[in-house]
Amino acid sequence: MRRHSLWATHLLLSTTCLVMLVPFYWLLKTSLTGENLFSYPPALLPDNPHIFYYVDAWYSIPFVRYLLNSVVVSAIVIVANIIFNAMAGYALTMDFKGKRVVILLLLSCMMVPYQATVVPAYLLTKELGLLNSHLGMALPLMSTIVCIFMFKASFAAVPRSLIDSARIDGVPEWQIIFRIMLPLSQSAIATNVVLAFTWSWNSFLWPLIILRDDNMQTLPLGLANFLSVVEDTSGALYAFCIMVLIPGLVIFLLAQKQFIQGLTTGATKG
Amino acid sequence: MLHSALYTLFCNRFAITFGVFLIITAGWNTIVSFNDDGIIKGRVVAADGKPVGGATVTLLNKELLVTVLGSRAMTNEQGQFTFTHHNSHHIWLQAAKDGMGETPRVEFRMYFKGQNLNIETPLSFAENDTKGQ
Amino acid sequence: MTVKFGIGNKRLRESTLIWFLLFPSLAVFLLYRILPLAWNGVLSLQFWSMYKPPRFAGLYHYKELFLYDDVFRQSLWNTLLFMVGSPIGIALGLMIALLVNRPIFGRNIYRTIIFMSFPVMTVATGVIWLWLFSEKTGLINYFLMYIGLIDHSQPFLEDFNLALPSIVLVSIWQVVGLYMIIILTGLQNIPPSIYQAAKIDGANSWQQFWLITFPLLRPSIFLCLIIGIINSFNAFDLVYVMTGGGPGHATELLITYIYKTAFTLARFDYAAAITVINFSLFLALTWLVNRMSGGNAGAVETN
Amino acid sequence: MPFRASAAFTVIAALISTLLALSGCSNESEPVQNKIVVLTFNMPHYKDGFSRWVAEFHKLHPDIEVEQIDRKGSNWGAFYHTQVISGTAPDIIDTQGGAWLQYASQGGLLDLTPFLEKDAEFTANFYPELLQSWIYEGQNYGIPLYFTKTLLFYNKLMFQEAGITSPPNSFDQLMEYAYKMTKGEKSGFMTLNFDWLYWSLFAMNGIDLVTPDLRHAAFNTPKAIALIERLAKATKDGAISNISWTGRWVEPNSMFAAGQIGMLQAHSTALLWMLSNTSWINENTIGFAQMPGNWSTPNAHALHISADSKYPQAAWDFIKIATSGEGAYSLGISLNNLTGDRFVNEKILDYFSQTKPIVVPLLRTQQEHLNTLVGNWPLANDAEIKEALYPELQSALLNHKSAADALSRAEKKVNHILSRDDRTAQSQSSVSGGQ
Repeated sequence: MRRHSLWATHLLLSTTCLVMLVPFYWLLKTSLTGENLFSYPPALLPDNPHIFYYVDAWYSIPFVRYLLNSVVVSAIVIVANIIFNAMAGYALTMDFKGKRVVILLLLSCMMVPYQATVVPAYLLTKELGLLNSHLGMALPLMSTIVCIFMFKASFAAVPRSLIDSARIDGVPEWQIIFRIMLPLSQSAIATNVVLAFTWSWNSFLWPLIILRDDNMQTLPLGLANFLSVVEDTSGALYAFCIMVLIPGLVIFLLAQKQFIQGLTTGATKG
Repeated sequence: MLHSALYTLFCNRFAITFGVFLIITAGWNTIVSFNDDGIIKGRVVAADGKPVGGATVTLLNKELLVTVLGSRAMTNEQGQFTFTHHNSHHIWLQAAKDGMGETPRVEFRMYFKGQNLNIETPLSFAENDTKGQ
Repeated sequence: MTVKFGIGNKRLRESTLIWFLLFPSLAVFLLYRILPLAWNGVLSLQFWSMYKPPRFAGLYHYKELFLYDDVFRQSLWNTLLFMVGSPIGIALGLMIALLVNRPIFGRNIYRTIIFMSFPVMTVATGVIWLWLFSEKTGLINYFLMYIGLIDHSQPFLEDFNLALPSIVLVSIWQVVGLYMIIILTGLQNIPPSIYQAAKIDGANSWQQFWLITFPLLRPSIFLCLIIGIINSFNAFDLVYVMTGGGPGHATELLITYIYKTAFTLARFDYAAAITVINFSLFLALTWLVNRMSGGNAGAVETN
Repeated sequence: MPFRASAAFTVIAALISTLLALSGCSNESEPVQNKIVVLTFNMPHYKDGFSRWVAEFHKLHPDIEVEQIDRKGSNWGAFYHTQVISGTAPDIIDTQGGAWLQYASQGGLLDLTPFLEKDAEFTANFYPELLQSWIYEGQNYGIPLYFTKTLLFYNKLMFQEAGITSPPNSFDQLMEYAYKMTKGEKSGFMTLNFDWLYWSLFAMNGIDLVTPDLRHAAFNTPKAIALIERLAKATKDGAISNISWTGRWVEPNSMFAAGQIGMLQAHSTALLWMLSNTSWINENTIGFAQMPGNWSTPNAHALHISADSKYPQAAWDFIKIATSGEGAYSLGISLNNLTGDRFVNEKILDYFSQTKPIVVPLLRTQQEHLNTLVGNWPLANDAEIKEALYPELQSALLNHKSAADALSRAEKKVNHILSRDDRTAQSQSSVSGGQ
């Protein structure tokens, strides 16, 4: 590594990190000082920070209840995603009559904007009787097409000899999937968990439509209600933003070793 | 064998963060339960520092959007007043006495609802009595 | 790689297994993608009211869309411009991935910080960037004036030409971490032996990139493009919180226009027509991208 | 290799059942007991007041339950439309501005005129001109819950600085004062722009939106072009802040609250927001006045009953509780707004004269000049016309387009919308006969 290129790399990377971190810092600073954001020039360092805005936010929105709902929905979505996508991915590695049609169908399904599907989806969920429930909220996100293709690729990359020897030993089909293939495709699982968690944790329009009573609401709805009720830029709004971000970040920072390491081991090294 | 299983179960980073979080919340709740009887004590003095008896002190609860009238208390001869069982975390206090006008509104913010509060700086009827808000 | 099975009931049993494995995912997509699409298709051919029985309208809505509705044309143009944002994001992700891939001190920390912006809630991101862009006290204006790039503060989200680029910038800020990770996966799948061989033949780092790294990264880049398209649907929250369609219709995307027509104006038949056109546009786009990248949808090939 | 399908199936079934158990299947199927559903608009902080309404309601109808659902302004439509389409329309809905028009014109709302005639003394409580705002084709569909209308807030300190003694009483004076107070960061005038709140600027210059027969656009006149050019020039010079045309609620109020705007046209709730954000606002620093010519746009909320409600009489009794007497009084206090009921408003003004004196002169302006209300035309698709007209105005006012070009394009679009309704209305009524 030549000397100057090392410095160049560090410089470039630290400016990128700065650009990524400035919005978080700005959010934290405003949640502590909460000054009217129309005072110019914007103060870079927080002056007399206090945490009373967090107290305001805590007492105005039932934070723990919303957090619990969000966690339950995300858990259902992640578990269902891994099972369904792995099953579909494995099926697509095999050859069968309607394979081309299924792949075309999956590709086209990716392109349907979910905003437009909300009303018919509500009617269908009403028939299933899942309105106003965690399962109802999780159902549309239970399978992700991108992840099916990822599982397909990583299953296809598993050496044939492993599967044939397992079959010879009389291992049943589903054990092949969950006991042999899955542990070898860590990267697909890790990406699937990240995507499923993010899209279920952030889903806003679907819970808004199917939920009726308040103690079923999730965090994005809590934040949107807060925005509508307070509609102002006092510290309480930013404090609530921080309280909404912290669970996601804590889970991510704790599990990021598995995520990133899982992602970058790649399919072949299994 | 059991020892190592327990070790992995309790010493991975998830358990540690969650455990620390539980300890902090438990500690915080005990502190809160000890002093959330909702008692506020304070004094009202005139401009020259002498206590003012018989002044009515209004407590306004500041909810997120609106300020709601809380309760009222009278000061004794030493100008002291006490509120009991207040249940808010953000209040304004204002003392008034006919003939002396009103003190400016003073804002108090607390860490949890009903926190006990001993106010050191007394509410004073300043000379230039700015009316209103 | 195909697995050929035997004859007779083994073939039957094998196909039941395959359809059984596909059943859960296909059920979810049938219920929440295909049936709603059909519902929208039927609806776009009717005069449909929430309270009255629908009447057949033929291609009335499509005629009105293409002849009268200039907002539709502008939102179509804005959506295509927004799609240009994802290649820029991928290029950025590629550069950062190349930098982070080098064996330097603290690369894990860099990697985590850059990726941290992806799991953040879009509504919260919208609120943060809404105030960073604000004309009077936004940090961006303050910083640009501080380094003298501009002399007076720019109304980013209120300006007809700057509003859409600002939203594209925020959406790139949000997703560049994920692009970096996916491309990093592709990079680490390239066995180092190929690089040694190229070095022996005297290829400089630039040729190494063009002749080895970039071609082998094609599947990862294709995967980023697909996620970019899906992410443009998530941009709905960004536009909704930051500009609500922007000055005039400068940041109106097809998705926000569908939401506005359906839910604010209660014209579900007209919104259904826009959905059908939006769907066919994106389908053609995916088919094109799929064709361009060697026809294997999203596969992270390694052999 | 025997394929033990049953083993695989049991594993999958076990997983699905755990998912169901995890979700606690808390969706207790809707018990078929009689219940009315009330969909309120952005009032999540009125919980205990609402439960007092329900207690009052149970005195009349002990067997009917009341379920409240509250949604934020822009999400309100998403929720309501989905409920209507799936056949479970809420019995009572709370709408803002002209949103009710599209539901009433398609037969979604119950005609309340017979109820009003039956309860004459209840109807007498309301301001007659205000009740007009919810009449569509001769039938009354809404009862005012709380109402505000636009007025002119002015910064007394900036007035003194510029040597201005009294609020403007003509459009020219308004512009003159605006220019006088503009320097550096400060602008002279600003207005809110959602739901026709800016329309008094047009009304005071003799420009109307549609022809009296509500069939054709009437705003593309030389006077209108001159007005927009004048406003656009003032925006470019900084006399009118450009946030007037782009901001929605937080930005304009924050700028006035930061003391950077001389005059702000907004409705009375803006003061509530400012009071909760700054401390410098009191009688000496802020004044309230009518806009020149006393023109104003109402921003009112009303309660309606949906056409296929199973308990219209019970819903009507609930509305009576909420919009008059003790129920209306508690709402007015908690939202700092006047209600539709004249007598309740007097009690509200007494309450505020003790606790928050500054609000009294403000609420007084809300009761006057109800005969010069604008911006409440009974147009079937008021929302669509707003969506067609305002973006064009905005681009002209921000000097992105010429006033003449913007107005002619807007006129074409509005006429297209108005004419389309004739075609679908006629063909719809001829086909489906009496609906």
